[in-house]
Amino acid sequence: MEFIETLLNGLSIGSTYAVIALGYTMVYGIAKMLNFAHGDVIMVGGYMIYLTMAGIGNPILGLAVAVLFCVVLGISIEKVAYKPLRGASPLAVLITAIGVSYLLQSTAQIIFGSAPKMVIVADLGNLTIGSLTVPYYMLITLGCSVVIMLTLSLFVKYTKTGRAMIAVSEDKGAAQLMGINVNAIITITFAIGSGLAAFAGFFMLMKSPSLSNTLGAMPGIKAFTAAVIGGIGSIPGAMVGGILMGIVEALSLTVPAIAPYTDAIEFLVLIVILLVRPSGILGKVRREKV
Amino acid sequence: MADIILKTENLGISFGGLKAVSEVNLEIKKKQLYGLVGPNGAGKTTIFNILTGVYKPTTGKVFLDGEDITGKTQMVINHKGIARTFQNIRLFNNMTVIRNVLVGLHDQPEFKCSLIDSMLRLPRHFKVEKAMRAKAKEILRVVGLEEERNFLSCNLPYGKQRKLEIARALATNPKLLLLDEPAAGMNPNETAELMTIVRRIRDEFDMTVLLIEHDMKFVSGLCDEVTVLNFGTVLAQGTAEQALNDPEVIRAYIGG
Amino acid sequence: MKSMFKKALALVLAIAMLATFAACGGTTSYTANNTEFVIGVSGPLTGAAAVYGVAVKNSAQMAVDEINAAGGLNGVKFKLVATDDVHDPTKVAANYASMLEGGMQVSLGTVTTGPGLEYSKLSVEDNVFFLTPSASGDKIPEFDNGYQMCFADGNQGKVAADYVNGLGLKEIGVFYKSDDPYSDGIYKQFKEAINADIKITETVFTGEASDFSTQINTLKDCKFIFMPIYYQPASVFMNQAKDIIAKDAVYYGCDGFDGLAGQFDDFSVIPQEVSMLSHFDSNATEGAAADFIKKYTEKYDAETLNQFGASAYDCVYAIFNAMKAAIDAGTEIDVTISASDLCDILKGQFGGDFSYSGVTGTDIKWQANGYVAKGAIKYVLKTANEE
Amino acid sequence: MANKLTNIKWKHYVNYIAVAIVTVVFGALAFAGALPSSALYLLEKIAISIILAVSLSMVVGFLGELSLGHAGFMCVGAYLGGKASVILEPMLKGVPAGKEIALVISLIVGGVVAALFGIVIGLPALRLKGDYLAIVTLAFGEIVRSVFMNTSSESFGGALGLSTPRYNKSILFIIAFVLVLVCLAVTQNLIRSKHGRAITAIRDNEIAARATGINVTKYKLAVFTISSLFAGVAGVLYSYSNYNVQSSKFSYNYSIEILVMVVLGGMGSINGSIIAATLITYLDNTLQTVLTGDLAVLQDLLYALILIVIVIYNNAPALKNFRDRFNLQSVLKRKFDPNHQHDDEAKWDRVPTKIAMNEILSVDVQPQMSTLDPDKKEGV
Repeated sequence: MEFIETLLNGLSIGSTYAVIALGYTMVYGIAKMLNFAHGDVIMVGGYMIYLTMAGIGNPILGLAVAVLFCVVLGISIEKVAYKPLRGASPLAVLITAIGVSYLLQSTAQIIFGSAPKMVIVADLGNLTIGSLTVPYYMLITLGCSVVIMLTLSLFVKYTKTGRAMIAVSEDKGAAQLMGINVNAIITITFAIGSGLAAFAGFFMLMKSPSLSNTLGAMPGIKAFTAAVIGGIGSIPGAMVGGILMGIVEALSLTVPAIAPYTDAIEFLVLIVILLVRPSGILGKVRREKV
Repeated sequence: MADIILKTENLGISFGGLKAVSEVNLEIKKKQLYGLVGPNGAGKTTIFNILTGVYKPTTGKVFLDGEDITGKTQMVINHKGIARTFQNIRLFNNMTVIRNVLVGLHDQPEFKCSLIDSMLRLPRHFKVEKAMRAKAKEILRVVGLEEERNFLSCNLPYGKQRKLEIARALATNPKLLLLDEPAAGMNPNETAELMTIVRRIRDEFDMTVLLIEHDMKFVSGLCDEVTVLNFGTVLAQGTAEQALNDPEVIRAYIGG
Repeated sequence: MKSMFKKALALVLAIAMLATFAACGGTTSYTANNTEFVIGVSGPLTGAAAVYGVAVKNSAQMAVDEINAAGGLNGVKFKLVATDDVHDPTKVAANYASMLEGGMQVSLGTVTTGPGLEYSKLSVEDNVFFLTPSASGDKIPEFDNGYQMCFADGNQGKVAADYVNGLGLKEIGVFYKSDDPYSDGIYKQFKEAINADIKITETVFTGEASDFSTQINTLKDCKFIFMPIYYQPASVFMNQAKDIIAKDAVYYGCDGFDGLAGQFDDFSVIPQEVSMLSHFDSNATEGAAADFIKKYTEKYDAETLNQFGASAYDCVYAIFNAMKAAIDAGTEIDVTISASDLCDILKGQFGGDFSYSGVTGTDIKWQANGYVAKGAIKYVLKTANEE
Repeated sequence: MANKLTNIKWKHYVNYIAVAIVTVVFGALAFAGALPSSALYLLEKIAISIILAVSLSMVVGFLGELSLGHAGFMCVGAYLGGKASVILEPMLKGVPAGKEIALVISLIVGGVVAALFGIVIGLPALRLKGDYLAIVTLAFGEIVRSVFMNTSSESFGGALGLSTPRYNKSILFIIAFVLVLVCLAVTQNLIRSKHGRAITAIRDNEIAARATGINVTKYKLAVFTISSLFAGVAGVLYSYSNYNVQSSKFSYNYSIEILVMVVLGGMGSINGSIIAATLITYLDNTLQTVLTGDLAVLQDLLYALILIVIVIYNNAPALKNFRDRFNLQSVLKRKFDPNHQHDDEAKWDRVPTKIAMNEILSVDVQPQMSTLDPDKKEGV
């Protein structure tokens, strides 16, 4: 029973990672950049939930406000910080993203102070089946993540915008020639990624009510790791990678001898997987033409 | 038949079940100018990639000067004596012209100079560097790029970039030079000049040249022997005149 | 960067650097131009641990303001300089040097232990006195210029173990942060002093982790959980564990627990008993602690109220009282006194029979090794909910 | 003879001379007691940053591989070198120049062990590229940090960190700057040799480099090894400039800070790395010591804004004309011909091709077979 509980816990941690990783993967696939500020958008989403909860007290409304705000934020970051650098060296964009990450963190501290906030989103209790105890938030996280992933997959596969996204990610120039508004597609991608980050913030606060300006930093890196494990640029890959990371994390935390090394183990998994499959589990290998 | 420099036996490769090349047998003699022709998708560049070690063949063997070099790495094959140019030009764009050639000279035994020699700036470093530059200029002279030696290679016009690729390949002192569409994108004047250069290379360096080309005038005017490929298999082999006039070949090209 | 742009920048930089260096000549007295007594402190004002640094900065400032409003020390006012070390030991040397060169005469050391280890060794070179409010590492007062206002970790671990030994339990759970010197330090001593026949279920976390479901699952059958950690992760743990861990279990922590109640709108959502061994309770309703809490919350954000601040408030007053006591005893303390001279005076006081009563205890004295000697009280923050 | 003198390319030695002058001037000031401790600490930090930035620029700027784990190598050097000094100093007590011997041995130990780790992490570099390699190096750094964090207090100090002896602060920075010179000498001699050409050839076009017979494996490993050797040396210096080595310092954030120095300095420009490292370290230090108390929260904000503005100003394609107009170089050299380069002045800074992997967004669960039709669409 304990093992199943751990596994479920891993699944719910993992699906949160997966939702964050989706943001990384989509932005990576389309804008070809590592958006290091993605984790901090989660944090901003968290603060929006906190503000709404403090004002109105409705978590669902909080989530809606957070999603809206993050979408606007994501679009603005893209327009102000990344768009001027389109066509410049990818490293320059990477450094700007890091700058944006610092900027968001310090702005949050200036506005909300240094003390971590306690945001109890909802007190849901546990589901007990026999000797199995599962907190409801885990089930909600899992359920929502599955719905998000399915919607996103369907969206990318079957809508016009989604197909345009794939086209842009394949070849920006050719897509432009085919009449696709590349700038608009990139903006939409950032909007979707940032909206997902707000969802991730919601899941994280449901699980653990502590909110500070570094909320998104480590989960951001881990989700990026998950995206790479799954094969960056691949939507199912982000899900597989995220869930794998979550389960590894939950399992290693239950063994006292290796628990302090949990982060190290997760990163080790990454290295091993990349050595076996250099472009991740579901990543496409693109051979350079000779 | 004693002077066969390159021989392939039953060469074949398949990608995920798709046979890209199969049962290709080539025999290239020393100092020969050998042409490889065929329509798009016939597997010519794939054969180059196999010969230079980019791909490992699924079947068959490659012999260079009697030595089996099948499945060796690109570096080893280059050291054994095969150098190539690329269809889509691959120069070191951020380097000057002469540097591109100097990179080609890098592994020549007479320019041996260890990491330690260089890091400690031992006399050997300076000696080797001087000798390499002299040699590089010499090679650039052969292809006619001496004047442009201090230009950034990405700023050269297209035709000259192709010549620079040849110069860089020559610098590795190969026994066999593979040229992948050397005349592509050149005007008739340049093509004619290129033909002279290729001949000069053969004569001055005692070189064997295997080239892929679509320009039939170029092929028939230059090559001693030609192999025509279609769908990865050999369609015809022989002198340029024989092979190119083969009815099968004409059908493959015109699509009859 | 364009190379000329770079060269121009480099030139500007070189001039700026030379100007910086020239501005403060080498061996001259840094305190010669002081018009106030300068107290320095280095703490995490930004970053993940910022809440502790901010509490110290605010409270010390409050004490300084009060002292100044009351006329200072024989008319001489005090000034507080708080530098930010982001809980990173590497930043301490620069902070320390810049404060010293800015005229610092006495200091509160650092807020946290990691940077404090650096600080104590730097300050002994120049003989600068420090009384740290909250750097609780056992090695912080290693040299004779350093004193603590908080309990040393090892001490806390030992006292906690003694308490647990007296309870007659057979099995306890432990939840600690293995990469935190505070938590690690307390737990190591605790483990050494605990009766060998008590079975310990150990769980750990590291870094900025904020999800403890796995650890909670491991601990769910424990009736007594020792948590030598800070209140922030503790509150997360308790909130997550409230329905999983038995309702009659007891959470027992050290002074890091202080501030827990403030994390919850309603502390009674946690059904279990929560108690701590500490020198300050930020929910105190009477005595000096209550006065301090009132003053603090009037002036600053109540979210940053915790024992770090209370301790810092006491530190400033303790230093002030000690200086005053020295003057009363006939020692002359000029406003331009050098840090080293003042250190010798204060060492005489704190190493002697000087005692202080304040927010975090009464009749506080210091041992020769710099550790504080004051009463630790078991505060029951919250009793178990009635079923 | 006169001819020989004019043959020396003074340009190549400018940075040695600059660093040497800085060392001598500040060294003299320090001996005269005219430098306050804050300046000494800052100089130590600057020297360490320069070594880190120059060594990282070998990997990022010249080999063209993105590494986010440089702090990991530094961590190895700091712990191993620090431990060596902890063990050696008591042993060498009473021996003449015992402290100096301990320092030299620690430097060697820290550097060599870090170099060994460099080889280990260089191996995946043979297989992985671009961002994949970046995340592997990041992972490596985090693993190293986590391992040292959880050591026992007897071995490497665990959470409390390793107590190390601090070296005399008025001398340490001179040693550090001498090591900067060594690092510069090794790096530049390597880069300005045939081996450096081979390394930049790998960066510019790896496939062509292989086909030209360059031993890509050897050079990648060599660059990673030398780069991590110097990161290790910087780590040992770090341990000597602090009383405590704590692994929390060596997180990926620190690796990124070093990367920022390299990128701002201009890819493949060693002088740029030196200047950017100095500038950023100075800026960091100034923000930290000037913005005290309530203003401390502005540090990161200012740093972030400065970073974003500089990067956008330097790199935005839209600002190119503006930049060119205000580029002093082009004003001074009116006859400047971008086509014609002197042999050793190739523009390193419009570089790399390898940093981005061209991944596409995919929704298919089935991965594409890696070997499928590399040849199909090709014009043969």
